[in-house]
Amino acid sequence: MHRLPLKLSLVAAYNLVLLILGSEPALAQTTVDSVFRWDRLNAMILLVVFSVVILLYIKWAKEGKPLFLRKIPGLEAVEEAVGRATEMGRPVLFIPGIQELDEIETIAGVSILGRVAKITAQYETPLMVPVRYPLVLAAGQEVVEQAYTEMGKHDAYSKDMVRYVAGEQFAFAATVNGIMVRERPAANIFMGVFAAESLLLAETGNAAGSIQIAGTARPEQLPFFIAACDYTLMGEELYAASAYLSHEPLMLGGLKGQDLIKILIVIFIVVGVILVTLGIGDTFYGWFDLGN
Amino acid sequence: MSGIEILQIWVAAFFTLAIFSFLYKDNPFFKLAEHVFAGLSAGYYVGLVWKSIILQQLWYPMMAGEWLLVFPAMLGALMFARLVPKISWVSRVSLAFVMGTTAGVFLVSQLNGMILPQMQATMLPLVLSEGAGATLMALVMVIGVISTLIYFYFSKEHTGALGVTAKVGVWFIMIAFGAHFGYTVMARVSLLIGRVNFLYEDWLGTFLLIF
Amino acid sequence: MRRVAPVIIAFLSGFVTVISFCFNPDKTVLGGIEPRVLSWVTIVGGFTLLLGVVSITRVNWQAVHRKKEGWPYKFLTLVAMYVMAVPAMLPSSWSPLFGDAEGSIYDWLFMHIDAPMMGTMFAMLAFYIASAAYRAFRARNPESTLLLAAAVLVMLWRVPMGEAFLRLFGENVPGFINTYLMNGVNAAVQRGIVIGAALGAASMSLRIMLGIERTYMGKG
Amino acid sequence: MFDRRWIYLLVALAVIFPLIVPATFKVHITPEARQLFDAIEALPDSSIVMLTFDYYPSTLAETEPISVAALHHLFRKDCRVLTMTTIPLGGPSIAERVTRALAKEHGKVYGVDYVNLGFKYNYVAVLKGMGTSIEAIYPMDNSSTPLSELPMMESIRNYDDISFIFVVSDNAIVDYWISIVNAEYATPVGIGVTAVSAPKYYAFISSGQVTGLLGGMKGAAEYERLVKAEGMALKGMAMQSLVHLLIIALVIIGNIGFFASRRARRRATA
Repeated sequence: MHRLPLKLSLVAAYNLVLLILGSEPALAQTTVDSVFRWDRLNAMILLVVFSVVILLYIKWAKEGKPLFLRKIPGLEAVEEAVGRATEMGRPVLFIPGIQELDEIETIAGVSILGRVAKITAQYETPLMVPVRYPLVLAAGQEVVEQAYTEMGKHDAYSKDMVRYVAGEQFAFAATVNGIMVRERPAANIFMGVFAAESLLLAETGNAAGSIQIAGTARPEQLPFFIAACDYTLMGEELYAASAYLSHEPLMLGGLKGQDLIKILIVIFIVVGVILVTLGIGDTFYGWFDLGN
Repeated sequence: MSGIEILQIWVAAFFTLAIFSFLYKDNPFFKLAEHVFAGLSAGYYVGLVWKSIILQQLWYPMMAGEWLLVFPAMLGALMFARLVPKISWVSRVSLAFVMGTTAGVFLVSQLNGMILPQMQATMLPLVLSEGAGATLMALVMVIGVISTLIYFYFSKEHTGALGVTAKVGVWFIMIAFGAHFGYTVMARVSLLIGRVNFLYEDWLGTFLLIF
Repeated sequence: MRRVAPVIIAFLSGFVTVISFCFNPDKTVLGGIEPRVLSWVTIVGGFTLLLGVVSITRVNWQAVHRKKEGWPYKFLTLVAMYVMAVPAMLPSSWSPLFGDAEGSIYDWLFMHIDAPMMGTMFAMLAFYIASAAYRAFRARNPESTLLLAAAVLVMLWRVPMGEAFLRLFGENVPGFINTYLMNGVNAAVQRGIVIGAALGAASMSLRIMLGIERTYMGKG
Repeated sequence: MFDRRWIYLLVALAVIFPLIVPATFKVHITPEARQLFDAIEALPDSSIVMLTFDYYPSTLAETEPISVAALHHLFRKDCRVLTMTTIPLGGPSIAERVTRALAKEHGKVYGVDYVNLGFKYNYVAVLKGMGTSIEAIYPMDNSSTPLSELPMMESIRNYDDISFIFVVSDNAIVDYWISIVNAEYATPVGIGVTAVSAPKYYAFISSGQVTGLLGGMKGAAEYERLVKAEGMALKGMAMQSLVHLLIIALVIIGNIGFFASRRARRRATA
């Protein structure tokens, strides 16, 4: 695997040469009849640069290079909430979102679940994790079991902690609302993909008097979590939190790679703005045209 | 209005009210509705997959001679290996096919369809002949995009110039989320109007017919 | 085998779509492969939905069988599922009640029970929003004040009565909100978030394609 | 703090009151709605337009008025309409019901003036696949008639034959109409979305990836006014107004209470 970045950078260099050599005609002409889609070269270069950067960072993370991540405010809130639940002798409810495991946010949610399970194992606080998809069920059970085993509390682990609940979005929300009012968890933690049920869950939890912490990358649901929860991880903070907690090289490397690309994007935008403002940006601007 | 239509409206009204009753407090009617809801929505998927996938995309074309479809049919059937612990790994092959293809489509569509055009659209000239309004808009757009991107930059502590930019980012983000909240209120109220309309016009309408 | 085969398949199937993006479909073999692969995915993907049904049956049946608390409700879930599913799978030539056309059991249950309940769940949010707004929207600090002010302005701007009120302060006020708040600040932030999210999704896709992200397969 | 159920009661009253005492309001047209209307208005008559029903029955109140107003416009302009949906739950039956009702009103014939493709699983594959061949993805229409038997489909192979895509949606599928269909096949996409997702798509208007935007019931009301066909959305504006004003009042009262108690607390500590 570690040879891949090298090969990819060679391809990138080759493409760059192509771009410089044939820059004008390559990008300008709509070559409907050529075999290679020259008009899409810009996207292909982005694809290559992106892949190289991400893979390099993952490689470095795996090798154990120290990669700095700033502290994510709000992570302490998770520990505090579990502590409160222990004092009150009431359970902790964790929901890793409402989507399948093919969503990056769900994976982030499940890895945060691992961390939460370690704390509940330590204090022997009851943990409830309703999930909506079979794969999340399997992954969730595995993560929780591992956490309890690591903390030497395997006896306290039960397979029913992570349980499968109905299929449809609102049917799921109705069931979770039922759990909230009937079992009265002291802390509700929502980490993953949420849609319209975000406020249904958060308001019911608030009415039941639970401490609530949420994290999602869906911008349309964030205002509701911000309004109804005690702490909210916004957008990519969710990924950062799971990378920070798990120190999983994949998560960490991916995040660092994205960070670098983000800075490159900012630089390109600034250069573009300057060139366009000076009235000499047409060529540069044209590099971002989509070929179709 | 026929008897069956009245019955339909009453059934829908019963379940509507049973769900609304949760606003007052949890009760057996809500529980009943909740569990029926769960069952029906799962049953819906079965019917759907049966018609639009098993019959239309697999069975009919295969009967018409498209024998290549044996492969996806087999891959699909392999999914059920998941239920048998010993051979559950086999289902990964099918899963990998679905995930791999979707990943390929995503990789290209996100970089090509999202990032390039959104970057380009942000490269706005800051001095515009159309006047101060257009210049202000361009400035808001450029600063907003950059400071939002910087807020979600995790590789450095948010201090110094980076901290100031991130702070501006938070302000922008809060205004946008506020706007989003205001917009969403509209969505939810609309749906409430839909249900209330149903209860008021259709359901109460049947009372006039019955009594 | 257990690990390698899925990884190779994930790579190849993803690679087909990436490569098809780079070449002209009419000029290469790849053009013919991509649509076929995509239509196969819809078929294979459909089977995962059926898998969910098996899981629901298992979980609920266990609860009923062991007479766990609230088991009659679980039984109801099972009944509802099969009453909906089974007639839908029988050919409509046997009876108009079968299949999924208008007048079938399936369509009836969906239109008159399932759909109204979904709509009602959404409608409940109107109540929750009102109480969340009253309780949580406080001008505690500069950030929450900005959130609150923007929310109130947009709520006014989106309805005729509120818009009329805003016009009292100047004929341009609604247009100002549309331009600077929605198309300005809001669009800029959405754009920043869209770019960030696209990077995240692309990086995840890359990892899945190259087989370094295997969480979705489960361990072992 | 008093019981939140009083607030629920107030909300219910604010919705019910205008039902009993109806009132209509003048709706102003936003530039985004105007842009969508103009784009369709500018199409040559009898163009082929794809209209999507990408929404669940649960959001009907917001989205269906958009579909209805759009169909009024398209049928009136004699456009040929191709509908499809990426929504399993209810999408196909809503599309059938709405198109058939409107077609009857405008005297349009199924298979000649409009076709309902229905639903297929996995939207990414569907959206992308239709770029090469619609028939490969949808061998049959929603009523299981082979596409080859429908006269309208003779001239439609893929997106190249479609002049405009009018997406009506209540979920993030719009992203893929933009990032796959508009980006890779250059077919213009206009959108009517729920008010929840509308703010996000303002970012795609200035980038030119989206041609016009209708946001929720207000957007629907604007389009109803543009095509001069008053429907549910315009009627709903009164209730919408009252509830919004109620919520704003609640926010203000909540803040007055908050500042009063904070001042009282400061005085107590001073």
